[in-house]
Amino acid sequence: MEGVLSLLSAFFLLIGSFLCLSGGVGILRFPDFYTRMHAAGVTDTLAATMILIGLMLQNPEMLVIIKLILILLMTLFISPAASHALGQAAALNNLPPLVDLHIKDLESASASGDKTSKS
Amino acid sequence: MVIAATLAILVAMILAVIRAAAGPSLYDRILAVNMFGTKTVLLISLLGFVMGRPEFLDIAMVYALINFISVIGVLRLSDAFNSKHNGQVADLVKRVP
Amino acid sequence: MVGIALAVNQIKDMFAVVMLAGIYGLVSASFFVAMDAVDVAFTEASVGAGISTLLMLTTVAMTGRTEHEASHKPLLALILVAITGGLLIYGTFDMPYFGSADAAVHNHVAPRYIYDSMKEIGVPNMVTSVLASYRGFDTFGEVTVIFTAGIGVLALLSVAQRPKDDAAIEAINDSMHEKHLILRVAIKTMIPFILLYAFYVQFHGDYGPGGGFQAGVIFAAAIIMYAMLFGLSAARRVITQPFVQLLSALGVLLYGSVGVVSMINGGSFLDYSVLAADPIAGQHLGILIIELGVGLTVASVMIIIFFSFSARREYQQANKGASL
Amino acid sequence: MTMILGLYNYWVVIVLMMIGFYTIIAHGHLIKKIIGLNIFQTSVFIFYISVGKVEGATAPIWQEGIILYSNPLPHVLILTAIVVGIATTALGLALIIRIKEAYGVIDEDEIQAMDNQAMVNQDKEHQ
Repeated sequence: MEGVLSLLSAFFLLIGSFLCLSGGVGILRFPDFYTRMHAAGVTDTLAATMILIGLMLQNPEMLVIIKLILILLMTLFISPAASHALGQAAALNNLPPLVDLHIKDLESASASGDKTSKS
Repeated sequence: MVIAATLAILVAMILAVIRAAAGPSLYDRILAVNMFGTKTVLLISLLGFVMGRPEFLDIAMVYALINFISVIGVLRLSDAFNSKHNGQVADLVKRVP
Repeated sequence: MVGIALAVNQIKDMFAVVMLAGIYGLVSASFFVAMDAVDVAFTEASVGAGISTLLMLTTVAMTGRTEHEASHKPLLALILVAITGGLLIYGTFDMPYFGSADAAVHNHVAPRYIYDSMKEIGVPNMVTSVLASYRGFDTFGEVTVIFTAGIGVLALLSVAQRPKDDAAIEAINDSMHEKHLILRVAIKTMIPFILLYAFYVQFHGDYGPGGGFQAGVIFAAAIIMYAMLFGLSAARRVITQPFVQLLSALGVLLYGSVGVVSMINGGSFLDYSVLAADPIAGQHLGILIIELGVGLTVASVMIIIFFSFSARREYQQANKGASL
Repeated sequence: MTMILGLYNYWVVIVLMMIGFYTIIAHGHLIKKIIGLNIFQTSVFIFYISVGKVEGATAPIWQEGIILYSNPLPHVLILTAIVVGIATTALGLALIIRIKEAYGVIDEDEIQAMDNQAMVNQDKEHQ
């Protein structure tokens, strides 16, 4: 039982760390704000969940587990709300997503009959 | 394993700081700060386990709260900084129900 | 950490600087956790990362975003800094090594605090017992300083309220209801829990990290969050300005009167052992009451500061609108 | 080598302190000065806390079976100092807002120049 628990915990922690790292890389490498927000928002919530579950499996004390669950609930509540607010504020203040430019490029390209847009 | 997770979070934090310092737009910075805050919550709960006294999770909880509050506050205030972008995005958002 | 500080020094965009300062607060709080200072980390988390960032950002929003290029070359300053730093580093060669248990700091009064406080005060959290009982005088001074700062901010920034402005501001707020709908619902559900948590921190400070200072800031943060999303006038309807001012004074008064009561009971100022028949019960009672006083003062002063900052901002915006 | 390992915390503190100091004296922007002051303040906090740390000890909250605790005294001092620090910072920021309202700028040099100009004008009026 002990062994299974610690193995499970290690597994969750590993997934959590991987997600953290990929989120970090994403926030650094992605081309524009909205994609970065995607990287950060998605990995943040899931990584937090994974790591907190991993920690829960490590400790048998009831109080600690309750506190971890509280933190988890809070993260699940807060993180999407913050991401939503952030994205909405950026959109309402006219921060152009990169995709728009692409579409415009494509439109102008197809309007001028360029063949590269079809390939 | 806990220590490995701590290291991973530290690396992610450093990456977020770089984005916060470099980030071209205001929202990039806010995003980076938000992410940094979440990572700090995780880091503190992990540190509690590393040090062997995991009763101190209250701090992580306060962090989660305060981080949220500051992000919301920053967003409310950031309306004050006029953005330079001219745009169709607002119309686009309005059209989406 | 040094890197962040350097970046803060170099970047000209004030907004970025403030964001980095917020991150800096977070980093230093993590450092405090690693250094076993859980109470300090608690305070830094609630104060340094949240409230101070918000206040600075409000100020930046009011005063403009960019910094001008310095007209004179800061070479002299650099030389001065280098000399001072060199001298200080030279000074550290005599310092005790990091983490050594026989340093001078650990040999004077600390052993008594660590080993006897359980017997004398009966409170597991040594930081609380030192803060509230052994060094109660100091803390009284600090609370008074905070109270004075609150009065100072009030004197500098208070705005005479005009009902006409209120109506206009409320109209703006109503128009924003749609925009902030999701956040408003989320926050409405969270605020009761935050307030409950603040009370937990307040009264659990004897046993775990926490106490009046931290609880006050958390309580204030909940109110500030409400004020930010529902508008200042709505928040003022919940907690009126005179009420907060009364509370902040009441906190200091409560603290001081505990001292006076212990003097009447035959002890010295702020000696709680005489408050009850049993010295340890007396200490418990005294610490509980003065922590309550501290919490009241800190919470209400933070609310006062935030209210005056954002009221000033609304006032400025209203004036700008009138002049346009 | 042991010296470097044993003293590095002081050196970090000093570097931070000097950065804060430099920010205060070399920049004219008043908010920047306040942030510099904050950095300076934090360096002092770190100094105190790192002095209070004992190797192998744990947080100073009494628990059955633990005998080695870090020093609680610096924690108390810094805890109150942080809250007082935010109160004074708020006061400074309030002053900056009033300065902005009165002068229209918050750069030290420009404020100085405006003050000098006002003095000169006053002198002229007297003569």
